[in-house]
Amino acid sequence: MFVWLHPYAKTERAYALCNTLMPYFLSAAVLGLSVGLVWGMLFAPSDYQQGDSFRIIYIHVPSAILSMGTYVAMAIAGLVGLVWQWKTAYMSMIAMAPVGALVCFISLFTGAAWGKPMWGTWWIWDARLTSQLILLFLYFGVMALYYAFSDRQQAGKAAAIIALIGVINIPIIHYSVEWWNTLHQGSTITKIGKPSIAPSMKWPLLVSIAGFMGLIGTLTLMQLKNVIIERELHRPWVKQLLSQQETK
Amino acid sequence: MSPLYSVIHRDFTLAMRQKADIFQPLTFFVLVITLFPIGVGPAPETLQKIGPGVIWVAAILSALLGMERLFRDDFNDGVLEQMQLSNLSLSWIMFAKVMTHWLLTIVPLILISPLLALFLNLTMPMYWALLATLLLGTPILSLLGSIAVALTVGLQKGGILLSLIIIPVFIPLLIFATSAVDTALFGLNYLPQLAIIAAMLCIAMALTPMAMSYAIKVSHQ
Amino acid sequence: MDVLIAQSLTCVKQDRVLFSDLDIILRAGELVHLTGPNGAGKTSLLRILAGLAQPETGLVHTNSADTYDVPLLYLGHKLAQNKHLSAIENLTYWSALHRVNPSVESLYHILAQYQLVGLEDLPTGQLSAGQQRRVSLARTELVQAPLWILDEPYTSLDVTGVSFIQTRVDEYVSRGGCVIMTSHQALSSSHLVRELVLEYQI
Amino acid sequence: MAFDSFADFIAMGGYGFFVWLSYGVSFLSIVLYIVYVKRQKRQLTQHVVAQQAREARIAAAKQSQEK
Repeated sequence: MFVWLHPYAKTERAYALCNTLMPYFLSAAVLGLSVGLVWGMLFAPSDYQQGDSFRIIYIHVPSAILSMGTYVAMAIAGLVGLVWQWKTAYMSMIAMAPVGALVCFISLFTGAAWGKPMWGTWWIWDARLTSQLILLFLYFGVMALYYAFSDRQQAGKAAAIIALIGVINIPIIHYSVEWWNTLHQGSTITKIGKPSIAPSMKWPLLVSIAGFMGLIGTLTLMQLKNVIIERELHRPWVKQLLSQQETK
Repeated sequence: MSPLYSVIHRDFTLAMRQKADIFQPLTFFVLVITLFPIGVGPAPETLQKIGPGVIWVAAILSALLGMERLFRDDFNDGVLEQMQLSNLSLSWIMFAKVMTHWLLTIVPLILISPLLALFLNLTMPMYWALLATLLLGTPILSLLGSIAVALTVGLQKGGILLSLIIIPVFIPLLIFATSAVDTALFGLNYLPQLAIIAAMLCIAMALTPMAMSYAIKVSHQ
Repeated sequence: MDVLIAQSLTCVKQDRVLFSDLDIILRAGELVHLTGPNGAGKTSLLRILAGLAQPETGLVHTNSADTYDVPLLYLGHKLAQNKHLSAIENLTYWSALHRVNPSVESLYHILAQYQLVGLEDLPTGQLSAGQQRRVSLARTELVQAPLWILDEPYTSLDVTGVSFIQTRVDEYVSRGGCVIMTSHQALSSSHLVRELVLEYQI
Repeated sequence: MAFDSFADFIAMGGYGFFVWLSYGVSFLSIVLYIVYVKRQKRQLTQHVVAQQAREARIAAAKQSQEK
């Protein structure tokens, strides 16, 4: 089934594929984010309860959703690496980790900045923020373990195992934190962006989610290119490529 | 002698010869818990409120502290290599080792918990709930933690890394365990929480031995 | 009879290719001496043959006939004994892992052959390096295996120790066993020694 | 258009600070990340170039020795 993917298990082909895919992701990112954010900032009506502060939703929600999505994608890459023993799968896994952590940080920061006017305090142990914080720690764990090994093959396998344990835990963490939150605080705190959202607000949100996907793809590809180069530094094609770029 | 029995027997013998490995996590556990009344003040209501959480956090930390050495000696002197080559399944050996380790280092923590319940002013129903969560929950700590131990065993700076990669995974357990004890304070039914912890234990028992043996193979690469 | 067949093995460590496309066939009654400079990948190769490490590419197939306890016996750099346990305890435990149950008397007898009389029940941490090595090598008496993989078995052994182990290896090879070993000294065996040289590759 | 004037747009109905802070920090962190990746790439390139220069020097030294 995956036979057509096999050539990309070779790093040189994978690098070329990165270059091929880059423009698509980049244009998706630029288009999606500019349309989505301008639409959301300028044209969407303001919320009757939260006023214009709700406009943070156009970064907070995409980054929150996609930081989880990126973790799942990372774990899938790790699984592919473990099952089919592909070097490039581990490489894409570890290329996704810092991007996912970045997006996770963005969602945490925007969550806090949204929380200040809404709840009067920067940080509150709200269910979504808490599980987002734990997710950030999970990302740190994967990266810390990967870079603790000096042998990259070993590092990839070890980090993949931890990523898989993390991905099994994400739903458990998510629901347990939600439950813990209701247990300790009741329903006094309105969850952000939870009730059904008006279409005039929803469409720009969907567009900016697509834009964020493009952005994450672009950043991952950029990072992946570096990871490939770092791993294959001793190969002739890398040397040739880099010295060509230097003379340019 | 049955092979698995010999694995358990050997670890018992070794533990009896190095008693510090048993007593250090235990002392650490009691010490950390002693810090809290001093840190937050001795008011009985406050202590009762934070008690379950404190005991569980201390249990997680001291379990991790004790676990760090779980495979280290066997890795360094090459016994793990021979385990890998033996005609016994590595998963079973690992499982036996982890459970022995649980008996030797965690069960003493559970045995000393009445004293801590007294320190932190827990009521009787709370104590029973605490005991039940510790009995069901600490094997999960051991099983999941040992995957991380197996992964970091070959690394020089394994200690803190171990905590970094595995503590986030323990959070659901902490939530359910402490909430069971809190529920017991009000005399309510805490069986649902226990059932969830038991379910997590079942899943951990089913999946972790396989993951552990794979992790050991990765470390040995 | 082929004891072990390895096909097109490639090993990469720290992004350095140690060896590539290596084919090895080990036959019964053969003594193979693996040589090469430091860092050529001798230990890595032995670990791959033993099944402890995965090669980057290639396959290792061991022929495990039912008449043997284990398909191979691997004794590495690490002695695989706990220094808090005695020689007897270490060997009993190791045998149990391999599903053989030698009696304690037979263990005493074997250890006596390895010149360890009076040291059987001391923690091995109190033994000298050479004595510890002998305890480790005494495992060869405990299980029936068609192949021995010995990584520097002569390390820290004295002259009598080396010649004793060499006779043991010779006997085993005459009985139809196969040995692949590394050693920095030349092997003075009564058998034909097949030299396998690993080059240092940059 | 949800805003009447540009000043209104900046003020965001009184929440301007928080909204623009969120957008600013998000944008900044993405830009910093891109800068970081680019720098990483440049360091790798320099590493390779230095390595090649070293190899060239060794080759040159060998040649002059042979002469």
